[in-house]
Amino acid sequence: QAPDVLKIAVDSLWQTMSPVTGFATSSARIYCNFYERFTSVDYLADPNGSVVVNHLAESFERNGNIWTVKMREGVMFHNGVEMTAEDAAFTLSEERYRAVDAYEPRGATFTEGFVRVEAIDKYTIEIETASEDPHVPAKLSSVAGIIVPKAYYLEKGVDGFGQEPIGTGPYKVTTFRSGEIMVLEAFDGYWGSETASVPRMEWHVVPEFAARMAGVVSGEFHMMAGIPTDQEAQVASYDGVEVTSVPFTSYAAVAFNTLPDPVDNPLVDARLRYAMVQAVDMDLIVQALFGDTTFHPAVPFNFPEYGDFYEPDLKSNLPYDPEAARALVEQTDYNGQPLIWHITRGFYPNYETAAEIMVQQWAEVGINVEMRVLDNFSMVYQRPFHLMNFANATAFIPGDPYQPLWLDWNPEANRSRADWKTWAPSEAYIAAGARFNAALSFEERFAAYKEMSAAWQEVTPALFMWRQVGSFALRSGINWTPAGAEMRLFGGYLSFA
Amino acid sequence: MSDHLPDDVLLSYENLTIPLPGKGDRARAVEGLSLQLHRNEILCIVGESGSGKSLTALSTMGLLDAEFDRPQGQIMFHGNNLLEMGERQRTQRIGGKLAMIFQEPTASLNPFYTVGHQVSETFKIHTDLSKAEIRQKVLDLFAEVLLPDPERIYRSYPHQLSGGQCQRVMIASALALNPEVLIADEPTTALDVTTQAQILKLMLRLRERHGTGILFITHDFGVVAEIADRVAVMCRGELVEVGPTAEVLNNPQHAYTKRLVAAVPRLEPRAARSDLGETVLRAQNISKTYRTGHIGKAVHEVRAVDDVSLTLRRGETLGLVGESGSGKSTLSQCIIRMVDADGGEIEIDGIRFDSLRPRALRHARRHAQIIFQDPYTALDPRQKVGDAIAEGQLIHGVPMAQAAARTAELLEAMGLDASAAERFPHQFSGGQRQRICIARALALEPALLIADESVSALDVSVQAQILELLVDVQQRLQFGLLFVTHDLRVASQLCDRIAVMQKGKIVEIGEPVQLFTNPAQEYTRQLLSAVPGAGWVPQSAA
Amino acid sequence: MTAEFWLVKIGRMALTIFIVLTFTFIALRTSFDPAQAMLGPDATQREIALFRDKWLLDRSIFEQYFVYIKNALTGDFGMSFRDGRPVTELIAERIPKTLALGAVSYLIAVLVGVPLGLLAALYRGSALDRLVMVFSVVWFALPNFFLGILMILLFSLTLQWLPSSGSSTALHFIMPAAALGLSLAAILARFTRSAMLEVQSKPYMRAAQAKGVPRWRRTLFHALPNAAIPLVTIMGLMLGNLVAGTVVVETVFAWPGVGRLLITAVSSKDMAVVQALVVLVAVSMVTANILVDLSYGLLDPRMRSRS
Amino acid sequence: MIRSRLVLGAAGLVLGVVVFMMLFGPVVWQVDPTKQNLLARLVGPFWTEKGSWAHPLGTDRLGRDVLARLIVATQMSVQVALLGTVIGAVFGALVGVVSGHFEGRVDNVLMTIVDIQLSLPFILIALTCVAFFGNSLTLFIILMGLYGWETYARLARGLVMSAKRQTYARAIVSLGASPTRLYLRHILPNIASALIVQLTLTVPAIILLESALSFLGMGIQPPNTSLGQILGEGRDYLATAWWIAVWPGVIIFLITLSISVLGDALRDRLDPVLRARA
Ligand SMILES: Nc1ncnc2c1ncn2[C@@H]1O[C@H](COP(=O)(O)OP(=O)(O)OP(=O)(O)O)[C@@H](O)[C@H]1O
Ligand SMILES: Nc1ncnc2c1ncn2[C@@H]1O[C@H](COP(=O)(O)OP(=O)(O)OP(=O)(O)O)[C@@H](O)[C@H]1O
Ligand SMILES: [Mg+2]
Ligand SMILES: [Mg+2]
Ligand code: NI
Repeated sequence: QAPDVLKIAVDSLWQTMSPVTGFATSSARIYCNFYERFTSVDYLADPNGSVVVNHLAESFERNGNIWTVKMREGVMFHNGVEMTAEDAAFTLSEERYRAVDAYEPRGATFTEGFVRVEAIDKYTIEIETASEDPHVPAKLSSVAGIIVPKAYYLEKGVDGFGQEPIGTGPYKVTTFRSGEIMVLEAFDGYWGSETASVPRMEWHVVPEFAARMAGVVSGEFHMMAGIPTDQEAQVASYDGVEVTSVPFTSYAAVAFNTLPDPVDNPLVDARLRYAMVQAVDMDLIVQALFGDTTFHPAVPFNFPEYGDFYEPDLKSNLPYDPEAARALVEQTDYNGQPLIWHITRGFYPNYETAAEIMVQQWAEVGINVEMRVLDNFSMVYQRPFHLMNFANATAFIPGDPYQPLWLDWNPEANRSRADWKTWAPSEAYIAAGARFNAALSFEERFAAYKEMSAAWQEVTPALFMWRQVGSFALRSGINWTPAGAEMRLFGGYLSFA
Repeated sequence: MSDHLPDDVLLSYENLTIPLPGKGDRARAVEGLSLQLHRNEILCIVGESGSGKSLTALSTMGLLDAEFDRPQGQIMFHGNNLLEMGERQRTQRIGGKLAMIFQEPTASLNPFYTVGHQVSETFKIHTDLSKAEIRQKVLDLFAEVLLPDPERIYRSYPHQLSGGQCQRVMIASALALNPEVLIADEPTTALDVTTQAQILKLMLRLRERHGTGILFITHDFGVVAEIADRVAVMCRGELVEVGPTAEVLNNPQHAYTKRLVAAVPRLEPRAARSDLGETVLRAQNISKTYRTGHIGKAVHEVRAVDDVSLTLRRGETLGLVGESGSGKSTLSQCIIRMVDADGGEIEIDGIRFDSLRPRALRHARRHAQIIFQDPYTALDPRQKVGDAIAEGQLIHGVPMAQAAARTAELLEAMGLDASAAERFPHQFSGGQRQRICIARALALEPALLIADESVSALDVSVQAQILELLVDVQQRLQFGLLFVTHDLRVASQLCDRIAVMQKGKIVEIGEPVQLFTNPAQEYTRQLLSAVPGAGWVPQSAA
Repeated sequence: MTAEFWLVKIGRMALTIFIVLTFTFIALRTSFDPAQAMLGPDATQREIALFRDKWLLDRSIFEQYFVYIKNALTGDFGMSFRDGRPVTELIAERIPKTLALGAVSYLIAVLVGVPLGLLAALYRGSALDRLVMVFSVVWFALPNFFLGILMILLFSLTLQWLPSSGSSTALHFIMPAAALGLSLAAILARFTRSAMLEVQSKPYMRAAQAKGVPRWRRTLFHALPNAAIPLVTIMGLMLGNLVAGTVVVETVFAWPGVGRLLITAVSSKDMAVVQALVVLVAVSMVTANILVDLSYGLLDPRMRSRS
Repeated sequence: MIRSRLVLGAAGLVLGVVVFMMLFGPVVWQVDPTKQNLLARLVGPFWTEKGSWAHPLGTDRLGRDVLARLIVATQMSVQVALLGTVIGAVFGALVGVVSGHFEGRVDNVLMTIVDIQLSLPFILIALTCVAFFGNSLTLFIILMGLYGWETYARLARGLVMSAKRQTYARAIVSLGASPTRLYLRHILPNIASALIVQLTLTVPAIILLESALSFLGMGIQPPNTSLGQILGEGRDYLATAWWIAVWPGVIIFLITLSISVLGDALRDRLDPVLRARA
């Protein structure tokens, strides 16, 4: 039987729900309950998340560089105002994402190539891109495609909007205090068929794992997020509690600083980076830390969520081989100086633990790495450093390697531009990237992808560690279909026995 | 007075033995004490420090600390053995018939309540009187103990009263329920002579009016001579002698009593010596004002020393007497610049002390030394005695070996054996420590020695030894001695001249004989008449 | 007490708060740039530039300081970087929760600690005394977060008697207040005991006994008022421990108070919030100190009549 | 307080074992505390089912030997606590002595600073500094050194003020001793015992503080380790692998307990002396 109030214990809630600026693990998982996008990923159809369906957009039509998008009619925002093309156009507008004083400037990367967005009638908008872009509908399933009510958004400003968000989703936000709680109530004006099965949801921030666990076991909470992998079995062992782990669309990784900054950076020598990759037994580490819930991608960018791009049998060029690693180290000028690894404390589950193991394994081949666990990214990004933690998300264009391979590494990306940049894209990579972006057919795109990946691996500016996973516990009797990193608690995703 | 009827006995100790807890100086504080207190009698208990006087009193009141084992023997009061009573029983059966007052009057009153409240409490606990009745009773009591303005005193807190007033409040409190027995443990030791005299008068009045039996503990033979009917002498936990006052004082039987009585200083003014050397101290127009209080207004000024001039010659002893707070200590501290005077000139051994810079002053200090009152606190507890004596010499550049030799010499001169140098202060008795202090001062061969109440804290017998020693070394070393005391008997014996201080001024200065027989000032006369037991002149016990 | 006394007190208070303001400002502004910390790892250059512009981080340090002090004087501690809400609002929202927890814990500390200390002093050397001292030293020696977690595992997970997190009902108070209050009670019990023993050795206690004042009355009406001054001092100082304990306990039990706010603000470099909280704590501590001073006047007749 | 010989003996024994563990632990138990064995993770102590004498107290989540890690963690925690205590005590006492010696204006200024420190709970300063200046071991130790300095300052000031008015101190001055001599040779030795009693309060307080900061994630950071850090890290495993958190918890508990007990005894011992002198 469905409860009157569904209570969920989470380890944290991001401080702002501004759709793009507030995009983070702890906000993305809750967005789906009150925000909606042009298109959405249908996890019921494919749990890996490669199926994109129209959502607030009813149809897409492309004519060369111009997409005409027909919006759904009769959709209401939580404040009772109808959603129109005006709102949709504003969502993707220059003003909001790309202007010098944009509201949410991060949206610019997600709408790269958009040159004009315009409402042409009450329910239709036109999007013009710089070059032909077949991927626009898929891109609009990202946070950049969350449709915001223009008038309200302009009235509140980004910060205000982030605190009192309004969307078109099945629930509306009635209370939000970031360190404490978010209360959602079913929205009567919701248009969809996937109606809310519980009238009210409460998301409680409970930072201590023991307290979350006790809460779920005792029935105070119906669900919890954030179970350390080692504890899954324990949590599952309690009566009336079930544990689900869900692969996310993001990979934890370590970036090598390939640039001569600091000037004596030994990692500018690619052989040393190869050695570092070959020195760690990532499969074993991932097995030890996560069991079977996730895996280590042996070949960069060869990820299972990419449908046709994914080649399950591909072998790594740099497999685990300490002997080879040692030999490579011998070839370089590396003299054992400590390599500094900046790590953000507690940001990626199990990262510090894995790091401790890796430091050991590197030490065994004569590479001296010193880990520095730091409080936040400001400190992590402060030079000098030789290694740095990061995670590469893969879902911007569902089923396509665009994000991890190009969006995050291209010459305009933070990774090549910011103060804390760690690499300079090679000629080969840039050339392949251009082909990749221009490609309209799968074959062209696949070929360009392979070239680009090879160019990247030539440099090896990072080592992918594992696909990130999340573990959730539920009271028995609750049937829930996870949707990647999103916790969709409505419609076909949630039912009660 | 052996003619009391048996039923006249109020309180009777029979074979009282008080075991000491843990590792005391000895196994039993009091051993086999048998003693009776009669109605209408003042019985003084005297004896050396630590002889068990206070413990006897406390066990009578059931106030021994929890760590003590139950004393053996009996303390009989109205047919009850007090030793066998619990606190509750005692309240019920004895109530206020047994009362006690203590040595430190101010500390014996709770600072938190008005004294009126505290005295009322006794009535509240033991009687059913109404509030108004209690109040009236308390006021009457205050009047009876001769407290001025009882209404005001009633409302006052202990800190607002003088020591003598506090002691009177304590007595009033003790008298509340008309006790048959009053135990007073050194009730006047903390008070100055004039106040002491008033309290003693009060005691006598009490006995007269109520027929109270008073057990009066003291070590002052003057007090004994003044008020006691009988005297009991204790030594190391045992009662060595008991008898009528006149008998015990004038014809002591027990060896210890004899020693004690012999040591009591006499009011024996002597003439000044004539063989004095050159002037060592010339102090002129010394003044010192203390300012206390908060920043800004409300400054409280005390003119502790007011335009005083003094001279002192080698081999001479100048006594400085006066009641408590008259500025004796402040003056002596000013002279050696332990306190900086506001004005005046000081010359010691030809050196102008008043204008010396710190470094020069340190250097000049060897010319003037001081011995403090309390030998227990005057030595660094963590420094070996030998080092303490040698320290001054080392400071003034005497080589180590020479200093050690002189230390040994001084120890011997003070009647201590050479091994004393290796021990710590707490391993010595009070008298021995004072000798060490004297040795430390003398090690620098000062021209001027100041003794600030240097024997007041000591037992009379020890006191006598120390005084003798001082006279002896002065003879040999010919230093000028400024002897500060409030004990006129001691001063009369020791000094060539005596200066009387009152409220920061020297009101009279002269040879003892002249001063005592024919005081020029009214104040001096008052001071003299307040000396307890002045009428009693102990015979030489030799 | 005199007017000057208060003038000096208030002057010191103002100085303290000014120095705290300045210290936090310097510590926070000179350490480094909060933009990246606030915006997360994926923030773009432009986003960072906009952020810095918005929060005046590009201005000279003196200008920032001036603005900061000027605003602080009018009670405006600025906006939280994290969620763009006024800091005062954020804090006001959470203070009741913390005050409630703090008050309950403090009450537990006093109601448990003082009587235990009294009993221990009264029956010095007895089995009870030992028991109390064992309790106090044991409870003191356990880190209170560890205690909190053990309590959750026992009372929420295993026995399922008490809720493990949140603050909505009276039941929710039990564990956090116990974890916090009892560790303070342990300290207080020790101090009460030694203050009482100290007082009990005073001559006036013996005099009271000689008067026939019964034991309980001596303890409550003679000893306790005099022991109150050191106790009140300790209780004042214990507020510092209370603050420290609150930070930890609020985290363990997901208590939505200022302690948690502080932790989140500190770890996300939310300068305005940290600054305001530090100042808030300083002000309350200084106020508490003044209250303690005031209570001396009430407790000690010697102080009262000094003016 | 808890005066019985047995308890004191036990406290002494515990501290003896801790000191032994710190000094000779790595010699006696020659297992590398950083050596990981991912195939032997979360193995229980020797008496449990999977346990063995190879890891008498079990292994942690990386398969490292818990005993070996406890040894290095204890070394770290105790070193931090001792260093922190000494720094705080020396600095604080110095301030106190200066304040007590000069009195007047100097005293006023220094005591104002002490007052300010008193109105800022230490954890606030620690959190702010660690979070904003980053977390290095040196900074951490300096911070711990700042802990409690104001207590020492106040204590030392009071002691100096009363000690220098003591007759013995005045007697030394009247001999012509310089202030340096007075303080170093006489006053310091005499007030030291009271300061030492205070030390026995500070050491456990810092150990507890360190563990609280580690719990909040702002204490000692890996690869360094401390009791608090292991405890904080192991708390999630309490229900499954209790030995990770319980051992350091027990050690923290025993150390603080023993030092407190010894401190109490010390105070009882010293108090009569202090009282007699007052
Ligand atoms: N609480 C105690 N514990 C151990 N020994 C004690 C205690 N009180 C007193 N004593 C010892 O008992 C003996 C008698 O002490 P008491 O106080 O009765 O002496 P007294 O005659 O009153 O001396 P004084 O004239 O100095 O007051 C002394 O040796 C003293 O050291
Ligand atoms: N440091 C001080 N500050 C303020 N007032 C003081 C100070 N020392 C002494 N006085 C005051 O100065 C006056 C003289 O004190 P002093 O100690 O010289 O008297 P005394 O004659 O030695 O008394 P006693 O016989 O009690 O030792 C007293 O009123 C005393 O209260
Ligand atoms: Mg006595
Ligand atoms: Mg004097
Ligand atoms: Ni007779």
